[in-house]
Amino acid sequence: MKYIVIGGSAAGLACAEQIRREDKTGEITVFTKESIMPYSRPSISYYLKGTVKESDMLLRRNSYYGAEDIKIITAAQVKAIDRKNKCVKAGRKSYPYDKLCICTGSKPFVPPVKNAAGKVNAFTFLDLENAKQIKAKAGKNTRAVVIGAGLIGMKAAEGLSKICKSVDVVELAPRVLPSILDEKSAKSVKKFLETEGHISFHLEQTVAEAKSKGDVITSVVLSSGKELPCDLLILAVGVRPESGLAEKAGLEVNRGIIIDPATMRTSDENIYAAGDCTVSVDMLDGSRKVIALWPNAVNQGIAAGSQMAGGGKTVAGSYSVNAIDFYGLRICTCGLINAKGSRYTDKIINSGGSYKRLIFEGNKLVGYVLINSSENAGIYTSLIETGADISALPGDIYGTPGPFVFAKAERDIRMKGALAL
Amino acid sequence: MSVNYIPRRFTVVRDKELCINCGCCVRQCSNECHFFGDDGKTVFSDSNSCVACHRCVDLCPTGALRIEKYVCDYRENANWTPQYQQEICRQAETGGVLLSGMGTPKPYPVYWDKILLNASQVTNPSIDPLREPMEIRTVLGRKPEKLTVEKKGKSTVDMPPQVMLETPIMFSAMSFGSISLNAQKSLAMAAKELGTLFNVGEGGLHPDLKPYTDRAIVQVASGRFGVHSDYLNNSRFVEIKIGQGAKPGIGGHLPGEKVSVEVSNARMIPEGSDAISPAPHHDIYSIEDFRQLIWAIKQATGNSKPVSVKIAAVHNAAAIVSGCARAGADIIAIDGFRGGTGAAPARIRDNVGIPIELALAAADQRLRDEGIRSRISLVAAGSFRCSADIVKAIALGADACYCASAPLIAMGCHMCQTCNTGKCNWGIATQRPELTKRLNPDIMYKRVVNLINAWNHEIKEIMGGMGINSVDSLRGNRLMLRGIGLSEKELEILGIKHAGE
Amino acid sequence: MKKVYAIEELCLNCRLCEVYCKTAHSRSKDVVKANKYEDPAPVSRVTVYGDNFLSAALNCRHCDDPRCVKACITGAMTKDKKTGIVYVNEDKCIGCMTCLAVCPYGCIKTGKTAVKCDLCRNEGEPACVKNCPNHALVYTDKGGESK
Amino acid sequence: MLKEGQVRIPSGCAIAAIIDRKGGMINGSEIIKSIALMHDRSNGLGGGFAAYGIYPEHKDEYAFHIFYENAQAHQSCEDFLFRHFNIDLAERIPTKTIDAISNGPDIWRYFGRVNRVRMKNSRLDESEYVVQCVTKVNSAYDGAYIFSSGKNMGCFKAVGYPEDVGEFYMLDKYDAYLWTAHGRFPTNTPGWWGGAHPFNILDWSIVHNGEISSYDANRRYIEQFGYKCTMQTDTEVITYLFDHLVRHHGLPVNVAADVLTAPEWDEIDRMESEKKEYFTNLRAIYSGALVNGPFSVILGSNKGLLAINDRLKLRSLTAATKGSRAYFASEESAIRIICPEPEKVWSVSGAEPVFVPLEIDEREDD
Repeated sequence: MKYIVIGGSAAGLACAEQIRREDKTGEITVFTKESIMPYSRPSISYYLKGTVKESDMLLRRNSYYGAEDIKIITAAQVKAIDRKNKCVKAGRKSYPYDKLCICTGSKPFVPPVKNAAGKVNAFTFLDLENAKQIKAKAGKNTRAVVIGAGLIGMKAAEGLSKICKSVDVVELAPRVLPSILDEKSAKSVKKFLETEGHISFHLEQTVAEAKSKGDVITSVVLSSGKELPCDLLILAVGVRPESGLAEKAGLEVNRGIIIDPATMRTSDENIYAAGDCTVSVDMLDGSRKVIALWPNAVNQGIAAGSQMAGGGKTVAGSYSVNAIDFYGLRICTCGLINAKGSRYTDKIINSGGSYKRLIFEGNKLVGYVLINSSENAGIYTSLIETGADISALPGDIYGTPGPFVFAKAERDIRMKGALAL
Repeated sequence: MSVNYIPRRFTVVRDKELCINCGCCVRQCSNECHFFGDDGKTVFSDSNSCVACHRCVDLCPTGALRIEKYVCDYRENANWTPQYQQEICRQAETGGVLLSGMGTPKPYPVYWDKILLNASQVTNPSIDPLREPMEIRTVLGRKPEKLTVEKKGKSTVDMPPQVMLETPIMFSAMSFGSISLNAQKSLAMAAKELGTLFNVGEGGLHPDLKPYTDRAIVQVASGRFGVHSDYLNNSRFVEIKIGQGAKPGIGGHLPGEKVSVEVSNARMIPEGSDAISPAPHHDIYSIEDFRQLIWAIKQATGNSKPVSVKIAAVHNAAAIVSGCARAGADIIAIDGFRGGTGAAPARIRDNVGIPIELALAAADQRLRDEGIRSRISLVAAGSFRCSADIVKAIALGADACYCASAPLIAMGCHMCQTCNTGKCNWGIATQRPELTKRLNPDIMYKRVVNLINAWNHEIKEIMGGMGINSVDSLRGNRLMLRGIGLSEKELEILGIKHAGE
Repeated sequence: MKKVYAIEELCLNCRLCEVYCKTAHSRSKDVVKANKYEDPAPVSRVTVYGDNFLSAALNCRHCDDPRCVKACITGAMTKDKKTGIVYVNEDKCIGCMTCLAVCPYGCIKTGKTAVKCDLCRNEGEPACVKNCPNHALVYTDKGGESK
Repeated sequence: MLKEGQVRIPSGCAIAAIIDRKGGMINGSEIIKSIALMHDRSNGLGGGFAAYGIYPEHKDEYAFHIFYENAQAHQSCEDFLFRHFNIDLAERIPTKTIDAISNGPDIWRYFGRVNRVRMKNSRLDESEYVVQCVTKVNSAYDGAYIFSSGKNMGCFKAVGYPEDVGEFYMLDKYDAYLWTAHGRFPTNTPGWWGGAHPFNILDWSIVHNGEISSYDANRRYIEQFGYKCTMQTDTEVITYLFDHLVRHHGLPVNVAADVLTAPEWDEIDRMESEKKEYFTNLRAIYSGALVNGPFSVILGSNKGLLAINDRLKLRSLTAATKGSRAYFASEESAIRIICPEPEKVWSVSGAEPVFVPLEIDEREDD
């Protein structure tokens, strides 16, 4: 059996590992366009600020792949999938497969900024290469401008704030981290980031154009007309699924690759897809969306790998769960945090420097936003995932959740670590 | 708090350099001596309610706590001591009888400390208990006058029921109610492992103790709590409790708040009602009545068990013991006035009764004078602090000894003497679930077993030194004892010679 | 594998397990220094929940198929194949706490990085068990059934 | 200096005994020879013999051997004796003046039967009557001490080495079917003749080597039953125990021996049920009669001879047989000097009594 996995990040690696678990002899080849072995892309902001070494970013020790007999081909851009002949083309070679998994992840969405393209100090922020280039340019006199106050933009801003003179963040939306924060919490987070990180925000703004000297940007002009000096421009307004390869191969694609939500199979029975490049079904509201989050990618990769090797693992349901920190401010979110409508209620617990918002649909917890109150957030996550009836729980769930949230029988299961999830 | 004219007794000293504010003391003190400050992080102490039970001291991971005696001098007065003044103030405040727990703390003579033991030299080899058999097995029960045999090796005697103990140490009566079920369970488990008996006291038999009933002594006391046919038959032997050393002539009173569902079931009384043991048995106003009760119990148990009687050591204890023996008691326990209690009026505890040493010596001699000592078993109770006390008691004439305080100390008791408050931090003298669970029977029974095994070893060591290899030969062997600093009269009553004689 | 199980009927809420866990995972290994003076302060891997009436200490369940490992975005969280112990490599961990967000038992604690029970590195009885005054924590491979 | 009865004196000793099962007579010189060999085991502070079958012409009468320390004691004791017994013969026991024995009391013997009227009034059986009379004299008549009170037997004892005592009493003039002998090594030096061994009551005589550490337990046990341990010696208490068990409780001598040296509980627990019950009952009933500490005891009686050793075998005792004779001694050499080629020699083991019954019934004519 020949397995090919395109992409060596969360989903790709999980897929390859799962295949190996279920098929001890099959030939597994992982193509990654990166020039190094699979590493933690989310760590690049930490690399940027200097708290993580490159060697610590590797997801597995190099010797691991040999031991597991997983072949990783680095710097390998897969150009095409030949479904008819069941092979993929990379470089000048073509590699046959019996089962193929596409885990190509995301690509940055680059906003149309006048005069920014091709400039030497304008970067996207997605991979280590980006981070290395940025780090080479950034210095203590650097004035950086980040376009986008989403997760990637803010992580970039945080990283830069440690090494640059100033960081300005420009965001079209009226609040920071719009995908994970509601209005109220966003306000306090913004304030925190301003004081703690000395980041200047320019909300409800876009960068209209960049001014440059030669191929070096020197300043940007905002939609308000305000001009910000700029030695380094980061374009981080968001990502899109990298589904081009699938599309070219004639697989069903809309925003991302269309897959069966349980088995990860694409419209081709020998081709699977997993991770950020796919369209998931959110189990909490049934909506189809791209859930570009690590745990989801791993779960999908595992399911895809299992299916490819003839196993039975599936994804029971996808939902978003995300944790992130800025200057020690821990933000943890899960589920339908932007749920709207009368079906949903929420409860906000504010105390001191912490914020906790729990979102309910009837008696079920369907989402949470935790800021500096993420202790045992996983218990909430499990309540969301299992759709537990909150009203039946004997203990208080608004404080720090613990085993005593649950009745004795459930508690015994939990204390033994025997939850069937 | 209102002014009560009584200085506090102890000061909790917290070494701030060592205190890590872990709050263990805060959570462990049922008297609420320790508390978190307004910041919710820093721990402080309020010494006023400290009883010196040492729970906090013993659990403090850094040794940051120390309990000191609170020194507050009164004008010297050998008569009006601070204690009397304080007791007066307490009574002036409450108008009540002063209650206290455990045995009397008053400095009455402890004769064990005035008796020395003998050992062999030259003329008689001492015996090494690690090399030679050393027997401490003790058989309790009424004995026939003599053995009858068909021939050597074949007994024809009709033997009354006997109880075999693998150590002469038994655990004295402590009821479920006065102590926690976990404490009772620990003693039951220890008794089983040690081959001895525990005494359920007058609180009935909790169903959890069923596996240990062959190691249980069940009491029939004046309140008759929990007494029914099953209770009597689920035992090794039955003990009629006439009196208790710590409170001769006084009944018992378990306040309603300690009568939990479990306690009420075991005692067969309504939950939350006071459990009152009358001062006398209202069906025993004479020795004849007493004899009938013994007879009734023997009938109820099909003559399958010895019947014991426990009396407090009072002035004419010897004559009472003799009367009990003649009334049909197979085992007679004498409880000396230093014995412990869950709660007793302090005035009674500290003033009524006589020491076990004298009562035991007198009773043993009396029974011998009457030629009936070998027919019944004599059990001594009332404060045995170490194995040497046990050895001395046996040499004075006891068959076995009842111990309660020592195993309780093994389980954590620090003699703070506030058993009556029900707030025992060690989970012993309390029914509060959050406190009783502190006493894990699996740990505590082992500690009790260790303690008694240690004492057994010491008893064997002492016996070996005397050149004796069976406790039978120690029993009543008063020549192994010598008094030190005792008057002629005391020596006479104890039936021992003075050291040097 | 041998894991730590809590018996809530025996838990005293003294929280000494936390004190000794911190000590065992401190630099000084001294109970006072570890709990009072060390900076950064060591984080307890075990947490006592509840009050004096009902409490229990909980630490990592070292799941067979650990979610934290799957969710770890840096590869810092691993399950040792031989011992089954789930470790966090604190050099690799960036402290995003995704692991915490997916642990259904609430067994991952937040320090500078993610912090969790390592069963005291498999060196005999873990400190929490060793120092539990009431044997409310047992270290056993019998699935916590044995008391 | 306090004497026996006023103070308890532990002592070490030599013991020896000879019995002829068939009732054949043995001259006193033999037992003297045997005990003399163990000279070093005693220190000259006491020696004595018991001889059975020596008074055939008075075989149905009690033979009382009495020490008198003064004339007044002699007078009052004799008054007592004449009141309670019909005395046939009163005489000084013949002795020989030798240097080694001095400062002795006046030594008399009396042969007689009980005063039936007095006995009837006392409501005691005969043996109890005799015992109580003896006890009365020994505890209440200062200066008088009855040291032998059996029938057709007698004790002879004095302060001195046993061989000297034998010579003093001219024991080569006596023939007996059972001899016991004792050489004493008290660790105190009261030098009182009454304190020498054997100890006797009725037909029981005991020689004993050792020190029983259970002494006071045994004393206080036996004193419940009317005995008075006036001598405070081990020998006395062992004698009383046997007397009590055999005479009062009707136990066979070997059962009485089991009481004194009962097996360990560990051993009992392993026995088959009948034996287990026997020993369990025995130990439960007679815990106060268990004798503890190092001792070897030879008990003489008109039923035979019983030799016992303590439970741990802390004292030496050797036995031998030849023909109808059995020999016992603290040391084997003391047997071989009078019986150079025994048929069988063995060491009496701990807690396993050796009983040599007399095969003629001494009381046939009673």
